[in-house]
Amino acid sequence: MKRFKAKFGEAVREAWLDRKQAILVVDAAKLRSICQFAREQEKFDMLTDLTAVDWPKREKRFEIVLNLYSFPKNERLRIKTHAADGEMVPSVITVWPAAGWLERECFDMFGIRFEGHAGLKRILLPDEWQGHPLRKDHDILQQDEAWVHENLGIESGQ
Amino acid sequence: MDEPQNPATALPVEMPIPGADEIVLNMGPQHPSTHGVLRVKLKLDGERIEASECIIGYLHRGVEKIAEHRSYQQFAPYVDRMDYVAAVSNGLGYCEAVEKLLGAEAPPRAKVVRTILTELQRIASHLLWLGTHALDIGALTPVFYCLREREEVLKIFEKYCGARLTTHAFRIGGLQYETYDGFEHDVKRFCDDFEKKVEEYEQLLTGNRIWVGRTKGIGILTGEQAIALGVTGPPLRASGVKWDIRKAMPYAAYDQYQFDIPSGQNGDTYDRYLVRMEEMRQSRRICLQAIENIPTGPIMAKVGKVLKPPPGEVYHAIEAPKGEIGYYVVSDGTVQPYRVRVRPPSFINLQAFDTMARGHLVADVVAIIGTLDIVLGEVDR
Amino acid sequence: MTNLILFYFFAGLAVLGGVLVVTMRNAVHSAVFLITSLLATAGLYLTLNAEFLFVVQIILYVGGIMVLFVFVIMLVNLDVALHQVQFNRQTWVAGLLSFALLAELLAALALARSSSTGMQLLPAPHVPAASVQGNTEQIGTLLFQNYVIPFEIASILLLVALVGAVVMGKKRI
Amino acid sequence: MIPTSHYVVVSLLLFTTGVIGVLTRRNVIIILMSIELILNAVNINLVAFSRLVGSVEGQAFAIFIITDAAAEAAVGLGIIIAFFRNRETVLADEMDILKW
Amino acid sequence: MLQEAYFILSNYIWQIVDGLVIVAIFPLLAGYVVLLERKVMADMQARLGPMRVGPHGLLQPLADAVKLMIKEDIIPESADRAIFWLAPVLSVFAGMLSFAAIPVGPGFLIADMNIGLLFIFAVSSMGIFGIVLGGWASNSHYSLMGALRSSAQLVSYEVAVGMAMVSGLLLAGTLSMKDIVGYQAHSGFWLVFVAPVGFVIYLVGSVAETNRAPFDLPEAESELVAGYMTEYSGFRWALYFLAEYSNMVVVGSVATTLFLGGWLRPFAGTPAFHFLDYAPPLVMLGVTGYCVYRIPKQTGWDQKFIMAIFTGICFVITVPLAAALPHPVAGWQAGVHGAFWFIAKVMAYVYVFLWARFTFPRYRFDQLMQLGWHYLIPLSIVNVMGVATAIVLHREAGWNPVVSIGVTLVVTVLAALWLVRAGERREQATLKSAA
Repeated sequence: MKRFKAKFGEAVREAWLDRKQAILVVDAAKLRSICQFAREQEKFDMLTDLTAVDWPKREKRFEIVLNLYSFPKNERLRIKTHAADGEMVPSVITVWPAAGWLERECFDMFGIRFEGHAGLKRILLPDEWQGHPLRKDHDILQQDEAWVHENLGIESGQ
Repeated sequence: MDEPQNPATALPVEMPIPGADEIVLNMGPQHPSTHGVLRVKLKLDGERIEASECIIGYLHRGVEKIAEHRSYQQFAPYVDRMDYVAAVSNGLGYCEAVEKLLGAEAPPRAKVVRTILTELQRIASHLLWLGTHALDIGALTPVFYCLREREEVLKIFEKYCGARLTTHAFRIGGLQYETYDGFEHDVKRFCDDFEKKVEEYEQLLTGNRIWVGRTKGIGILTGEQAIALGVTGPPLRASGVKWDIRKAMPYAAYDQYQFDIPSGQNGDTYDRYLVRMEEMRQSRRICLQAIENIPTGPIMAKVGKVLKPPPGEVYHAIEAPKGEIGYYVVSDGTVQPYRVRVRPPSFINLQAFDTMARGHLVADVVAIIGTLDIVLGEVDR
Repeated sequence: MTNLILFYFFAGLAVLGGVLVVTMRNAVHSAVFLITSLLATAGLYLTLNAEFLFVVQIILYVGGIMVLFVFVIMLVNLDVALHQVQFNRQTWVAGLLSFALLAELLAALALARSSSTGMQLLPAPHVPAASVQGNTEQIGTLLFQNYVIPFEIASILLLVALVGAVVMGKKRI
Repeated sequence: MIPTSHYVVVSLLLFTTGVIGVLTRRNVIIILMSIELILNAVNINLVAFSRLVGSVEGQAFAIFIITDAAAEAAVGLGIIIAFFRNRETVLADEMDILKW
Repeated sequence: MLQEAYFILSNYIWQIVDGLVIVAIFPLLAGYVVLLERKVMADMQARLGPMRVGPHGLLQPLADAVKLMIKEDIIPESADRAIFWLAPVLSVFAGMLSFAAIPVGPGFLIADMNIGLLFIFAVSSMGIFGIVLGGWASNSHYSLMGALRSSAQLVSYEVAVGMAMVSGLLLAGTLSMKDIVGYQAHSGFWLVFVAPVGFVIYLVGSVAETNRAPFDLPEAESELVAGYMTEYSGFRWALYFLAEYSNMVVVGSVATTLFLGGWLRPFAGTPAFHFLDYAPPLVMLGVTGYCVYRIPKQTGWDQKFIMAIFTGICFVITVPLAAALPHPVAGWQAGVHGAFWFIAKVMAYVYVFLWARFTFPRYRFDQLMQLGWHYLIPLSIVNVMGVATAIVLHREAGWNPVVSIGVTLVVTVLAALWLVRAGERREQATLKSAA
């Protein structure tokens, strides 16, 4: 972790341990080069998970969370970055191909756009669906009633 | 580690307009061998696959959104509905993640019982996989044998907690139910019988020329590709990466038991089959060891009736039958989780489908889907 | 009597099938009627006591060649093809010429029947049917003794055709 | 016993039909099928006359003709497939690849 | 006119009666093969199979037939209606027409053609059109692919099957089904002992020809849903099914006639085994006895009644078998006994089909083609040459038949082993190049 700090200086904003888990918060702009470093120098060769958390009250509401795992070290590392609504986040698909579907899911659920992802389209929801359901301002009962009516021919039950 | 040869394999395929010899075949979502509502679009040259695209989401229920509106305990039954053929494993992962968030730990007796049930669940899940996989490849009989043994496991679950499929067997902090009378006896009898049954399946399939011909060299995934694509579980081990969370980062009571991690060399469908067969044997071995000596004592840690974990976040992963199932839970100090993210093994393993299927024939698609052992409830959540 | 009924049935079917082959828009329908016509021809062979040829006709023509035809039609069948004009512009000329040919040949036949030399050519066969039974053994002996060289040439022709078809059909050799 | 002339007439009709097909159709596959009709008409004649003469040589020749038809169909259809792959048509009057 | 009709009737009355009996029995037999299949499958898979309709599901075929007949008949909108209608009929037609030349017993056949074997071969090759046209007419990808696969498969395996038949009829020296059995009766050997390789090739090839597992690629449910039958439903679907099972019975009958001695009893010429003549009535009597024993165990009077009817049927079959006992070699007695042995052999052959289906996984299409072209066809050619050599050695060079056959058999088997070795090496090479 210190090595990350040393290498990227200011771009690594915070680093701490929470319940024995290493967490790094980094600048979105430098995300890709940090990931490259993590994979090549620090041997975090597997991207286990990529997801996001929505904090609507913060200035940059989305927190993108990458969970990494290193086979040689048997260690996990979490890299976080922040993005405002509509802001582009660099895609890590060139670093770990596994990010392909995970970033699509993030886009689907939160509306976060990833720069450099060629096929960024909805994955779990239908292509024409309106809204991003995992945002906090999206109510649990809310759904795209127009879509349901049009494509399924039924009135939405909600 | 090398740069994976073709990073674009993970990208969705753009389907060009087919030429004279190319047709686009749509498989599913209503197809006998897509294991649910998976839809695969195949671009074919004759019967050879040039590109493929999985279209998923037909079973999306918004589990992660539901989690934000339930209390920690209320959400526990929902995780059973994701991978509905391995509900116990899902439950274990979630309970341990929340326990980690609370800073609590289940008592030893609970841990051992959890281990036994999870391993039984692994056997049941692999049995279902074996049966359906064999059925996909055209062997009609193994599925009935497999379901016969799976029934025994489900009976144990039923006796333990009253449910067979979506069990909700564990609670955050330990167990709700004490084991029933004769639990050890049932598990022991099952394990004793099971040895011979695995032999029986192997006799039907392992040496069978047609089976070998259909599975060897099909859907090859090298170790590098598997790691780059985030593939976990038996497919990763069959690619030669000897890695299992039960050994790498032990949870529950796994550090107390002896077992081996099977692994393959070629990373083809046949190796994945062998790895899963061996895993069933190892699970049986763990069960036998655990049943010998279940510690006595309480089954529930003191976690209180209302769970209010301190703010923070935790990622906890366990080795589910399909691969690494991880829970990323964020707490804001209230009774409801702020965010629950599930890392579904089937979803990420399915991403490797395109890499595995290219250049094979249509008939191999079903073998590859089968060997990935996906459950659509988990892919779509 | 029975023979005559059978003959008219098969002959009518063969000709009707032939006409429909030529007139159908859809190539698959054409193929189905060609099969009908070929089967009817096989029936005609039966009335001629050529049993072996009857079987050969069905196995080779119907079971072999026509399967090939249907196979290819399915491979190249485009929906577009159905909406295209199926007949070229020389229909009338072709029809006229063909009917002229038909009339000519029929006239020749009629002449042959009426003329004295023709009577020897085309009477009802005087040889009793039983002795000319289209016997498998007879044909076999003939093919493998008198006609063994043509037979071998035919097999080489088939081999050449096989290789040629493979070369034509294969995308990359 | 059916007179040989009956068979000759049937054969004539089939032959003419086949000729009309060859001359008027645009689809090469149907042209090939019409050729099969013509060959068939010839076969009927051969077999009928073989009965008339009282030997099976005509039948032997009919077998040769069927063999020939098989060879012709195989090569012809092979050409059609190859052509279809390049030009996506099976129409005879569009097969003008020589003047291309 | 009337006279002629009378002449036909008086001359062909027995053929007509035989024909009616055979045409009535074989579809029923096909229906009961379905029941047999389900029962055998259930037995192999540790379950019971149909048990509800009639005692032990004995009326299941009838119930299925009724159900399929009154089901809604769906024709897809974009299908070619005429051909969609024609295709299954063609299939059944081809299957049924083959029965015309099958000798169930001495004198118990519809037509004794001197080209009987070729006739069956020709007619069953017409069955392809039912499948191909049906697949095309459905206008669906799965159906078309099933149809194309099926035609390619049938054409490929027809060569091997034809060659296997040739090895049999070279020995018998005739194409007439009746005379083939006659030859086996005369020589005292079933042809399976003389040309075992031919029989094995025929067995494998006939499984492929009837589209049965492990060669059921055209209707592989895990890949092509149901292949050419995907869009069919109700009665048309039933026709396809009937055609498939009739074809099984037909290939079973051909194999029985050609290789397994047709209607002949095992050891037909050996006096020491004449006690086997008592087997048919005793077996049927045993079945009857078992049925009687089961009657009281049925639940409900209706089930008991049906069981009693079946007991009666078994007994009615037993009576002529027993009545034929004193002289079971000629006349109607031989016909009845011959029919028993014939059907028993056909059923044994069909059982092998079922056995294979529930044991083996399915081949992939390229593997299937490889098996046909790389193994079966070369082997069948070697086999034909071997049998021909044996005949020449015996008839021209005057060798002992056992020696000549033994020598050529060894050569053929060696060729087979060499083929398998070469194939394995080729597979290894492709595996290596793939990896």
